[in-house]
Amino acid sequence: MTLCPHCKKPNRDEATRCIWCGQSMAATPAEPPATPTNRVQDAAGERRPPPTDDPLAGLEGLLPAVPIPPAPRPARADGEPQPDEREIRDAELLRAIAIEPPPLEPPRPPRMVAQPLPPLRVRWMLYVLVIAAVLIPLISGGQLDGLIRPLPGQAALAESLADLVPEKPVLVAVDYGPSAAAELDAALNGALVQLEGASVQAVFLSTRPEGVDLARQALSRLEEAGTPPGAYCHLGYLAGDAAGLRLALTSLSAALGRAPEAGAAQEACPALLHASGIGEMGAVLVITDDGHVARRWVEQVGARTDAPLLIITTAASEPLLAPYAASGQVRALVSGAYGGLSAASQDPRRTLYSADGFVALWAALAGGFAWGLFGRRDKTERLKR
Amino acid sequence: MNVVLPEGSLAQTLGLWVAALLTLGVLSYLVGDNPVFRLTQYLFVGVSAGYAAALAWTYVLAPRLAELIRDPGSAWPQAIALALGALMLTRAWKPLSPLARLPLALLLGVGAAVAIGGALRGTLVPQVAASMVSVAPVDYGGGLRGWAYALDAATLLAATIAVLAAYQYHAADRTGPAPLRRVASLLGKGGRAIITIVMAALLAGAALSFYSALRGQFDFLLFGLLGGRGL
Amino acid sequence: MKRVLPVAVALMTGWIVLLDMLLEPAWLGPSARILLEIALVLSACALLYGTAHLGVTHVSRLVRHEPEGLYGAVLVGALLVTFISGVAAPTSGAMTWIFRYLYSPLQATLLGLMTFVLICAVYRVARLHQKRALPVVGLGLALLLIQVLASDTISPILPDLRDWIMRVPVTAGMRGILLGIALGMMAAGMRLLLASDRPYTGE
Amino acid sequence: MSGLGARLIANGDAYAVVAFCGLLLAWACCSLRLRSGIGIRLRQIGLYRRLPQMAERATEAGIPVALYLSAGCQDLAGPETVASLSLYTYMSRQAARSDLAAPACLGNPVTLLLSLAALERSRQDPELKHLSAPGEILYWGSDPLAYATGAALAGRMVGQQARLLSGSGGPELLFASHAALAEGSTHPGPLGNPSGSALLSLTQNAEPRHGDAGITDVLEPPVESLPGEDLFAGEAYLHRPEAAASLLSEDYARWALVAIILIAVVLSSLGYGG
Repeated sequence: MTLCPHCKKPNRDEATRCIWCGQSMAATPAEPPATPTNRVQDAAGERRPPPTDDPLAGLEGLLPAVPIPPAPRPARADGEPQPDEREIRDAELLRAIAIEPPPLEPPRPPRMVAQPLPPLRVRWMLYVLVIAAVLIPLISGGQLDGLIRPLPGQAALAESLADLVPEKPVLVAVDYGPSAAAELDAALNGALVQLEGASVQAVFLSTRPEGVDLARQALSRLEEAGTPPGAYCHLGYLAGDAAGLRLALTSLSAALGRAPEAGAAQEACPALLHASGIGEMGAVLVITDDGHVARRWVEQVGARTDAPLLIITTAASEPLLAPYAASGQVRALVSGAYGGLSAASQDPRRTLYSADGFVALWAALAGGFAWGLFGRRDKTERLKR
Repeated sequence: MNVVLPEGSLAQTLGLWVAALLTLGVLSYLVGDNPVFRLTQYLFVGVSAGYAAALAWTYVLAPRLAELIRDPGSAWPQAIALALGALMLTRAWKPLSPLARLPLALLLGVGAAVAIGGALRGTLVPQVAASMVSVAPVDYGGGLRGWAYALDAATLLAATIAVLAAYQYHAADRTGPAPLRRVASLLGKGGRAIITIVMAALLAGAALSFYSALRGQFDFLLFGLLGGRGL
Repeated sequence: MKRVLPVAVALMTGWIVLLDMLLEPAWLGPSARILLEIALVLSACALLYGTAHLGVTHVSRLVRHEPEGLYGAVLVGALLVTFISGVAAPTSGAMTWIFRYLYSPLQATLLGLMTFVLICAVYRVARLHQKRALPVVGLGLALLLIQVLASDTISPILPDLRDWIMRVPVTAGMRGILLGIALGMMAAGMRLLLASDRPYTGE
Repeated sequence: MSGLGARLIANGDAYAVVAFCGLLLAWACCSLRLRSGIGIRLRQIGLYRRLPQMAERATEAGIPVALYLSAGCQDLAGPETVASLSLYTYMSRQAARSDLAAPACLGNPVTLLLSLAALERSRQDPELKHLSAPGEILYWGSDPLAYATGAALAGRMVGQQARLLSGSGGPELLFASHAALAEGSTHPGPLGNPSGSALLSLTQNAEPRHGDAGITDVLEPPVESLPGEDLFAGEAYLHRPEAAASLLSEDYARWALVAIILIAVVLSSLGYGG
């Protein structure tokens, strides 16, 4: 194993040129940069004008400004590899189904990548805008919080939770990572408070590894709030993605095996003994920051059970799930950013979570946009344009 | 970040300060790429991979292994599963690597089946059913309100079909009679415009989510740490 | 045999599970459940394999004195410590500590960082007049404005508009995309279940 | 939802079976049609048109193409995983033909196992054994943000000029991963979209400085992006044209769905079906 003198990547000892950067493995001082066409000429061995319909035509200039020596191929006993029968057949078929190229859009204009990033001065101004947007609630004190109209999903969520019967436990799927905790914790807490009001047992489960500890944190918050231990239990981590969900739908015990928390859960939640699978839960409440995970719950669980499927997700994933909410497959869809406001306002801990901050965020983004659009351009920029 | 370890314990205090330093380490990216930021990147990848692997072992493999040892007779499915899992690991050793094809084949076979079943029963049928709306104002109570709802329904329908049309694989300029081709390409254009609206909505949502994550870390620095909980 | 057996396994398992999902015959249920459990275990094994691969890659980088090899040592160290403490004492304080004070702040701040990245990007899009991006950003900002001002005290139209946008254009667009994805998934899945596609053999 | 829609839902299982059989039938017909050589032409998809050209350029310059595949972070063994793998299978074969490495950066362990197999197969020729180098395929963990971070680091570690990014997941994943990539790579970033997307680019090796280049491209909807179902079409367009039969059958299914919806809408608007 030898390292390429140019890119420091590993190559086999017998390699004559680096398979990573294409340069010779012999440590030679870098030659002066060749012009793109020369480079293409060198590499290809002959000068070939780029075909006119080639969308990458004219992009040679964007190829690395390093000299690429003629690529010496390792000598093959049988010369160049001959295409086998199947390859030939495939090639013919490919030709047959490919239509003549329509006039393609011009290649990505070089200026897009050649354009320098915003100067440091500008970047820092933009950063200050963002930081100001985060800190603004310290001053404004959440003026807007009470004024924003709740999302339609919030009422639906409250109704669904109110309709629950104490006999059947509710499955709470904590499927988000710490990166979404700031957005989703408040909404989850709000839902848990409503669950407690309905005196329904909550069974926690995570199909994402990060969710397990977040579920534990939610449980400890319940403990702090004085919820009796019998009111909730934790099943731990359910692996297998869609297959795991499909299995857990009919048999939780098969899906979870004898996971550390599953045994204890059986004792903590007598109701679990009646529910052999997720399908027999009173309702399924999924809290996730990932539209795909939510879609998996809808497709694998929601479609197979009469239990209402309630989803709390991030603002970023909400649009992905809108059709499922519209079709009624998801009884209630709440996005965390605004959905958690009311719950957060009841949390005694101080926080910057406020609708004011969202307005400030918009102002910051709009400011950046307007500045970019109308800001004075220096001479070099004007020349580029 | 929610902190609920024993209040005031040394572990918690230490942890809070480590967390704060890591937070600042990642934010140091704002002054440009630097070794501290790079360190946090590698640390994060290592911790997250280790965490997921540990959970996979603790919650999936260890319990089944224990079950197998406890009662080999009745735990034969677990035995097969673990044996196949072992075969999967042979991928690492070239001479045996073909053996890894068996578990992969099973995994992909089951994965495909579950995906097809889910897509059919969970998306295709319900979403098609949801698109079967009436566009008659009278069905929405008539009057201006009825007309408004009917218009909504019609818009929803047209937009859905337009987006569907945008994905046609038959080359629109080759197949079918001319008027049909024109309709198809027109629908396709409309569909792409609507996809732009969806992207814009996703962008707005993403902005809120990014902001919330940042706000959470500032909460932690301002109130979780300096608020006295860590001191 | 090297080819035939995997193909046979993929077909058999796939069709058993699919038939169980679509027709749900009682006699097929148990075998389908067993296959699902095996798949579940296998996905966990794959995760372990991947983690081992990650570790080995970075150890070899360290051994070869590649640039940034030392950072790789940090990665491997963190990986080992987390994995061992997780395996030795899954519900212990150590694992909780690692998750809450290492994993959480890192993941959350990395995503939070995107806010800064996003505003710079918005600036650049406007600055460079990127034709295809301007409508997306402009529209995105407009939608965001409607969301942040959706208050009846300002104007009852704004909240209604916010809900309408989510209920009609976004739902319609997303529904079209989802239907397409469902079709695509079925086609791709069927290629596997008809063995026209055999990625497990490397083809 | 109209009465007809409600009925459809009520007998969902039956209709699902019908739909599945219909698609199978359509596929059978399309395969026959494809074999019989009746002229079928496919819509151009920018990415799948440029990928071969990019492979050719990479060969000319002697610089490999690095793939970043985040597809399947959410679902280890779904069709999406296989779909994104087909891109790697194609590129690894092209790389093997021109004696180049086929580096990839993955966020899904199953893709890792499959791509190792694909790489091995594409280099069956003993002459190519010398290509296999450790660290060619990098797996960064299935946590989307870990993949994103790893991709950024890989961008720094591996100095290719040509890159193909294929992402799949929520917008955070795409925005985050490709913004992070920007910082390590020369020209990252596909259009963030919920179902899978890819950007093909061949760019100069600008000094990587900052993340915003990534988002800029994320916001710039590239011609080559693969929103929605196009992600599943790679095989047919790149190296297994017989798979085109399944795409054509998708089209028939698509128009059948549209027809059914329209008929149902007309009927329910006229008051039929309750």
